[in-house]
Amino acid sequence: MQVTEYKPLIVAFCCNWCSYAGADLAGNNRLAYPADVKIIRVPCSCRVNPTFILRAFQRGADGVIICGCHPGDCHYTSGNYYTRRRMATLFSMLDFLGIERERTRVEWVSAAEGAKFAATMNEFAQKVAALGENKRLEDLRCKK
Amino acid sequence: MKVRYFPGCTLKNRAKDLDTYAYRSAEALGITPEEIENWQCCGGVFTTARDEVATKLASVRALKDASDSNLPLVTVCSACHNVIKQTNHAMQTNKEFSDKVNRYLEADGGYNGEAEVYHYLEMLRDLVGFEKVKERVVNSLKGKKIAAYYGCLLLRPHKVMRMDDPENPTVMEDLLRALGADAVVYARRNECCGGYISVESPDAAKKNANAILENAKAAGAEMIITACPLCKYNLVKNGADIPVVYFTELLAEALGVKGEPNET
Amino acid sequence: MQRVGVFVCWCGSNIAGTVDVQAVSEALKNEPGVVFSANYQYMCSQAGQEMIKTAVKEHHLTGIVVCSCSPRMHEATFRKTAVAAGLNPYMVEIANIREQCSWVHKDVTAGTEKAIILGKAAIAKVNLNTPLTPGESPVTKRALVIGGGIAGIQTALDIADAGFPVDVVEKQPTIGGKMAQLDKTFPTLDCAACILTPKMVDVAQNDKIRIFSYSEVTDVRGFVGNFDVTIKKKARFVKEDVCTGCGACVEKCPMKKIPNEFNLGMDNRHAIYIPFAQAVPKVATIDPDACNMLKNGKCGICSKVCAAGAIDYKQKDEIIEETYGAIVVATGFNPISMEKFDEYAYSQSKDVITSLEFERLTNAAGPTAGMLVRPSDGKHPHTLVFVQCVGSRCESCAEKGKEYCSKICCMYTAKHAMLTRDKYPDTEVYVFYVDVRTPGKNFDEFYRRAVEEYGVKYVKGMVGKIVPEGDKLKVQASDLIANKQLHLDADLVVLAAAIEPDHSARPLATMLTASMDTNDFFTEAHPKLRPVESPTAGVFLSGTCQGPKDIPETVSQAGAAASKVIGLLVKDKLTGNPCVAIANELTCNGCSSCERVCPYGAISYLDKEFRMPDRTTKIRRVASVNPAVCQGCGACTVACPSGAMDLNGFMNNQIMAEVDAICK
Amino acid sequence: MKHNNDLREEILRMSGVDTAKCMKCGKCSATCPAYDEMEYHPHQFVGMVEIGEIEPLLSSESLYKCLSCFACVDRCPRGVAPAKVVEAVRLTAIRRQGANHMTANDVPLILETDTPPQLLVSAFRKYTK
Repeated sequence: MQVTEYKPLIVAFCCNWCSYAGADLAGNNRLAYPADVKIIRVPCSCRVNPTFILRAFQRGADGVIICGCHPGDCHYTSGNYYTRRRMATLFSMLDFLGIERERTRVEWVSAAEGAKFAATMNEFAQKVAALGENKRLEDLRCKK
Repeated sequence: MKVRYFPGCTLKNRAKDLDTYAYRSAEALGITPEEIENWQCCGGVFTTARDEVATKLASVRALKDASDSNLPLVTVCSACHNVIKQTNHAMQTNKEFSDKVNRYLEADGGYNGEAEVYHYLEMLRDLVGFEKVKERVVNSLKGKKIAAYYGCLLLRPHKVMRMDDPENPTVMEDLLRALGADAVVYARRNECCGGYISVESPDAAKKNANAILENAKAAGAEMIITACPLCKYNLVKNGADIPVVYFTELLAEALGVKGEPNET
Repeated sequence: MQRVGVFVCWCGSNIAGTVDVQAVSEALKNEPGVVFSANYQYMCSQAGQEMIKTAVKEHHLTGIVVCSCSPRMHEATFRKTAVAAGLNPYMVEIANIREQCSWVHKDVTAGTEKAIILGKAAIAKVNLNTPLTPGESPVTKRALVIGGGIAGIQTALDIADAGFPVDVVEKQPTIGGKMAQLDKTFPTLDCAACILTPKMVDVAQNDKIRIFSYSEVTDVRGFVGNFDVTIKKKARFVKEDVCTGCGACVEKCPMKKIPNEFNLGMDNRHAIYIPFAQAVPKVATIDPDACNMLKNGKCGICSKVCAAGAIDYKQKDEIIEETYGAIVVATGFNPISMEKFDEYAYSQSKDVITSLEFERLTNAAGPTAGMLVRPSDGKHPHTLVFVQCVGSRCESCAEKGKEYCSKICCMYTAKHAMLTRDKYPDTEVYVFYVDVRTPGKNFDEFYRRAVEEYGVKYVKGMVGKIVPEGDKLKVQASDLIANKQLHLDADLVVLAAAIEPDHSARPLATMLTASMDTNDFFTEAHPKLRPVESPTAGVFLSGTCQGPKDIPETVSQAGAAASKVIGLLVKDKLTGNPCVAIANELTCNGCSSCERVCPYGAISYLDKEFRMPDRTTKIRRVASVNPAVCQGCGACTVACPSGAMDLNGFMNNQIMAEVDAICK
Repeated sequence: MKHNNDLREEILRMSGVDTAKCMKCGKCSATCPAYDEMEYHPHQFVGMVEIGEIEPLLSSESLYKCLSCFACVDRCPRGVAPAKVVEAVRLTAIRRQGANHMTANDVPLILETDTPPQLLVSAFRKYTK
């Protein structure tokens, strides 16, 4: 019997100024992380609407991570503070709905932290993979 | 307050002074040291090889005892302190090692580095406070020029020991000042005296010990204090012409609890 | 739905090495809206861009997806291509299949699969793109330079030379910075003061330049073209415009045992002081922590002796608010503290000094009038030991020191060693080094002269321990070439301390929303192609705040930053970013949620008349975004409870389409 | 020159040291209090293990001269920990030979009335299996 390795699907929202640049730096330095991670560029982490995350989980994402500038370093001065508060609320609601805490995360990655970006993605992907497939919010109505 | 106390092999014979005066001073400062029952020798040195297990078990037993009794573990001898702190750090950070140890010990609940380890000097600084020590002094050492000798084991490796600045330590100087003495600062106070190599190359140990003594004397020291029986042995054996005493003896004297001397 | 063209770049082997580009362009051919798909070796090249233009014309494309390197690299390039092909520049989307795919994945199957998905997401997004037109905003034709060292001075002079007004903010009582403290400069050995002080005078005399000395930037708001900056001018208790700098007050001040910062504490100054003879502005400053009059009202001598009547004990901090079109950061560096390196006995002996202290000790205007003597006993030193790399090139987890090379130490140490041997031929001079790094014009020749002509003894190895004993410093070191441990009795030891960014840089970066690296050096917009610009538009970098540099490099960068500022200030209008928030007036209920989260105050409310379905009219309060002020963060889009707020370029349906494309 | 990669890997594993981090500044040897006793010095232990030239170290008396005082560990700018390399080589020698550098028979020769037990315990732990 052939066993195919389970590959999680991970969506990463990265702010344009810090984390997206951090991801680029990880690339410049050839720091590997799993191809399961797909990045969506947003101007600021505070642009991430909770509905984007719900939609991702509904369509079978196994983990969602939001990366922004470090507190105090937001390009828009305060966007990441909104993110922090909004996501704390959202994640606890998701937890209540059965989306484990380990499947969601907010991480601060600066433009200079390529190594941190790769390490974060490796660790997050590993944790999500350990949880297995997300069935809880997978809603067939969202699929074509 | 109570603490668990690990004396170590040498404190029960050649270094009784270190032990006795540690007890008496602690009690005078409101600390009750409870000696761990059936403690075993720490082994004298921490083997840094990550795959060495057997040589570190005695330390884990002492740590487990302290952790079970929910009390800080206090040691006085520099070597015991070094071995026990390094072992505790390995239990906290090296999973492979702690798994092996726990399988071997089969202790209830296992042990993963929960105990807090204090050197007696750290206990004075962090649990008692030098201000309080100062208040309790009855025989001030005013006018005495005393040099603290740290040696190697007390401070290094700094990442694990976290006791003081490894290049510019102050804990013993602060104690000396609390006791009223003039602390003599000299550069070789954190250089190795030659340690156990005095078995293998006595001449090398002599050279190191002399350099330390000369440096302390040049800085004006009239007396040297230490926390390590081996340091004291090396310094005295290699011709110290100023007194070398354990810091606990000086502490007991200042606190007025020195009492009768030991017979050795 | 657009008519989309997909262009997959190989980037030589950078992408094609790990991603099957042919498979990607094939797979994307059948995506919704795609009418053309191709791949090419270098999409950003002239030929690649021509290929895009031709395809737009031939296939009547309305949207372009380029699967290539990061949009941070070439988005602007491909937008220009789109314009050249007659499209709106915002009809271009980039799928980042290099930095975020081929470079981080090793497996071709996984890499190709991911590249296809990223391409699909970009196609899904571009299908929903709409043409955008940027707004315009005015430019305030005035620049701010923060820091008055050689970097700030040069930048200010160059900007002023082009005819624009410049303000220089310096936190010390005088401009001049570190260079003013130096004795000679390598590799030409010209005197630092001789080349710096005329520039300081130029700054003072230039009618386009205002100097705010003894001042700090406390707040920055706004954005490129219009930064609203608050500057705190600290009370110096001397009226700057009245003081003549005669120094009578300094002579008579009874408080004369205050460690002199300018000489790094190696001598004393008075409570009222002028840092050095050529200070600019040359006015006195009262140190409020040392002055008896200010502390307890007893004294007042300086006021009595001041013929000009410049002393004002009641002076208060002054707050200045000014608008600037551009800001240049030139906050400079400091040597790191030697506190954690006491194996070198810096805290134990006065005769162990840092290189900057050595500069003062050999400077004719320094505490010893240029006589090289031991700080402890004033005796002439015979054996000198220089230790390089103290705190530089330390591993990050070593808990002391810095990971980077401080760059300037090798050369200034060679200079110190050479000058010592030149002036005092009776000395023996040792330099302990890990590597001698001399990449620069005439640098290696300079170092070799120190060895060959001046007899400086360079030893490959480090010093391990310094023991002060008697009046000697016992130096224990290794000579790796001879494979020996050396024991030297030195009279003076000089530590080449690593340099670090000034501590004021971090809070400033936060105010400017300019990013920093892990060492607190400011980050460039691009390390190679935009080295003097910060990623934040309108903020430029000059000197060591960006990384270790020597004087010639600093001056070149200062000029480069100035030219960037001039390029900005000559424009009357700036093209803005069209990716701003838009309010849907039909669904907005006027609740003010968006207004509360907007960091720029870009949202206001209008009372607008609406025709209702029943043909009546109704006045409703609706949000309105000022596109010139909005910076496009998108905070409002999430805060809006009715979904009326959206963000151009990153619309809700666009991001949702990307999510859908990725999660299939 | 014989390069022993397996042995090199084993020593790196035992010591937990990454010898490639060494920038060859020599601060370990500059700070070593047992330098004069050693045939191979701390920086050479690091350098020779890095290139797999371990046999000469295994048979050198230098193994028994290191004081484990950790001065080289704390002062190394690169976090290399030469003392841990020396210890790993020493243990390899002792484990491999099955021969101890010191035996109980040696004790009476060195024992004096004031010898602290700590000295004997440490020496035995360092020098025997």
